[in-house]
Amino acid sequence: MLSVNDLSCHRGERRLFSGVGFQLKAGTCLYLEGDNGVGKTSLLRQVSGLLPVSVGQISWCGKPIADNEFFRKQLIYLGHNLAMKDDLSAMENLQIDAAIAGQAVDPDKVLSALKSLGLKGREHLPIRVLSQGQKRRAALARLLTRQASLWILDEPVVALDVPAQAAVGRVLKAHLEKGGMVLFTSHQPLPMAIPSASITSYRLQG
Amino acid sequence: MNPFIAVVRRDVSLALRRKNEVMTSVFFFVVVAALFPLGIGPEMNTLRLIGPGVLWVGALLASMLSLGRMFAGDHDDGTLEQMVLSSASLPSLVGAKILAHWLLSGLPLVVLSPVLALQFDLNLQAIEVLMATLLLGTPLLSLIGAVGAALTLGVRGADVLLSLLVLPLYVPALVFGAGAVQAQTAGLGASAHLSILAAMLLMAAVFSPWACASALRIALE
Amino acid sequence: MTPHSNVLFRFAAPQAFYGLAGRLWPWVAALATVFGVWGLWTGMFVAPIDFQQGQAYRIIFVHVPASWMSMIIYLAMAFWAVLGLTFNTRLSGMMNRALAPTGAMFAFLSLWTGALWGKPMWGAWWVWDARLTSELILFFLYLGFMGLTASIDDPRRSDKAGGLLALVGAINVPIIYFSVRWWNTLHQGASVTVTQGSSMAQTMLWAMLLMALSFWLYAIAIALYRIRTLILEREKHTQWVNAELRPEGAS
Amino acid sequence: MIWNSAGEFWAMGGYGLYVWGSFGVTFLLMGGEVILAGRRHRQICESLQMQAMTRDAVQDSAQDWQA
Repeated sequence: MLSVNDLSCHRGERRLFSGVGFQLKAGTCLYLEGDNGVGKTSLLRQVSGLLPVSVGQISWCGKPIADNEFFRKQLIYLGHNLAMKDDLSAMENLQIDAAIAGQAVDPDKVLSALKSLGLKGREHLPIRVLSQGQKRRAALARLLTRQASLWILDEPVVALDVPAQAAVGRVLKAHLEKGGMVLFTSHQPLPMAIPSASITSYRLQG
Repeated sequence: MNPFIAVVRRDVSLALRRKNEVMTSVFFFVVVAALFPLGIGPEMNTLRLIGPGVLWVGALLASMLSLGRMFAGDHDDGTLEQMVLSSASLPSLVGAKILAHWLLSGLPLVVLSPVLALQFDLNLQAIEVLMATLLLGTPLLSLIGAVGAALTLGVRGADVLLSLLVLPLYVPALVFGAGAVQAQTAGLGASAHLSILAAMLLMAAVFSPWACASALRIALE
Repeated sequence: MTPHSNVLFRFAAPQAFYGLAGRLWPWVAALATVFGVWGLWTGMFVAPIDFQQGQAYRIIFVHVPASWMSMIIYLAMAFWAVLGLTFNTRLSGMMNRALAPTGAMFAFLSLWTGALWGKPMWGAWWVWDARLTSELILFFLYLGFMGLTASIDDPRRSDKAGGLLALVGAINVPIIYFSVRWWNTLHQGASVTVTQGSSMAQTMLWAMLLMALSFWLYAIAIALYRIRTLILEREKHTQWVNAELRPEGAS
Repeated sequence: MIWNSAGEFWAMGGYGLYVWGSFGVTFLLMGGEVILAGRRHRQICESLQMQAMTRDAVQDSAQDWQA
């Protein structure tokens, strides 16, 4: 379980937000809303452990997330940068991605992950030749190739067409049904597939 | 796959797909070594004297050429974030990147050095010592340079700054590297120099990945 | 927590330190002037001529203290860097930024006066002596620190990166010095060893120590002064800075 | 006093250029550093005061407008 308590964030001399607190239980999803520049990305980076926290606490299963290897094992963070190498194929990228995360992955699993996001037949093309939406689909495929219970997704469906958004919705739904947790931001309408009972939204204000 | 090996393999295969990056440092090394005799004159005694120093300075600058790109690619496309968030330790992943950098821009120089040493009329023993010092010294250069590359990541004017930060720290490697060959030709034996180089390499191998990891975490803030 | 460390932590807060530095620096600067005048008087008017070097030896009254200060300031920066990286105190980074220009200046002065001393003594403006070479590298380390901290906009990031660099440099300085000495002894023929008047007259020693004390106090005073500017700049959005500046301004 | 005349003092036994070159540059740089630090401090103070005043003015005008 993830809990965030009285969190605030400063960038340079500017205060982005303060007093932010929420909890995320198994099988639930938190939809982070807020205007541009209010600090959604910074909040996600703080919760994932990329940005240091000076005021407030973030804990995973009761332990602070700083220097917490157990937490990092359970986390997938997907930000604006897709962490995909242009010169490598989607297949290679996903295998290396799992290896960097410290996990082993079966090639068949990668292929089926790419297939379920509609990239069948493009597994071995260099990422360079794919479209923006296809690149993002390939990057999202790591949700299926890696084992983690907490997904932190910054604008996951941006640049995706309607069928791909639906596919992402199905992926999120399956994850929640298995007891996973999702924390995400989006300016697009929510993927339909997620049952509304498991979604809470949190509005971030400056 | 072990994360360390995966990162080394990825960096090497990426570089081999774009061969120009590897070729740049090799070409630089060869050209610098060829330019010195043209600037100084063909007097063999002089060339024999300056040979080790020239080859070492050439190797040092050649391995520095590619330092700026060491972390920049991973920083730009977000892979660095994934490395920081990995459950594998960041210093070991950084160590893998440093090893890959050495394999791509240090090892080729070691292999090439005997050919270039012939241009300076170094004898066989001197060439052996030169290769040994470069074998110990170029990984040291990659380890030290990586700290500078990590500190200047995403900073304005990173290239100039990088050379300002890194070159002073290269001094000991240069002194003992070139000094070993000169000591060998002077008949003093190079074993003391080589052991000091090895000691510095060990020390850098322990501290540098750790310092790089801290610098990279700072760079991502 | 002991009361002693409480006091330390209280002054580690920028606001408290701003006041403390403001009260301290004029006194330190005054002391620096007093010792400077005293040292100059002793060095220029009391100390006798040196038998070997003639009047030119008087350069050591600025050369040696400047070299000492350039090294001491780097050590101080490494100390603040360790403190800053372990306890995450904001003041340490500012302290290092306040110290670095003065350290760089002293390193430059050490090189400049060393050259002016070397010309009449050894007949060359520059010799590749171990001490001079290490001083040159130290000067580059200062420039690197200043370059790095100046080119990172976010103050906290800049402080951390600078601290790490200062630490890496401090680990390397002894290795560099040792390597340059080794290199220097291997090439004996090419250089002249420096002897700093082993049998120095008592008054000469006094003059040098007084000048060193004066430079030390000067460095402290200018660092205290500069850190106040840095604190104002960093904390400009806080209440206390506004209150601090208000009495002179409007309303 | 070890000097017989002012001229002898300035000549420094023939090493005048070197000695005064060292002392001169040392005190020039130290003085320059002090002046630069002082100017920087004044600049910061002035710009911060200016910002505070414009902020006050904006607040005042906002109040006027509301009234």
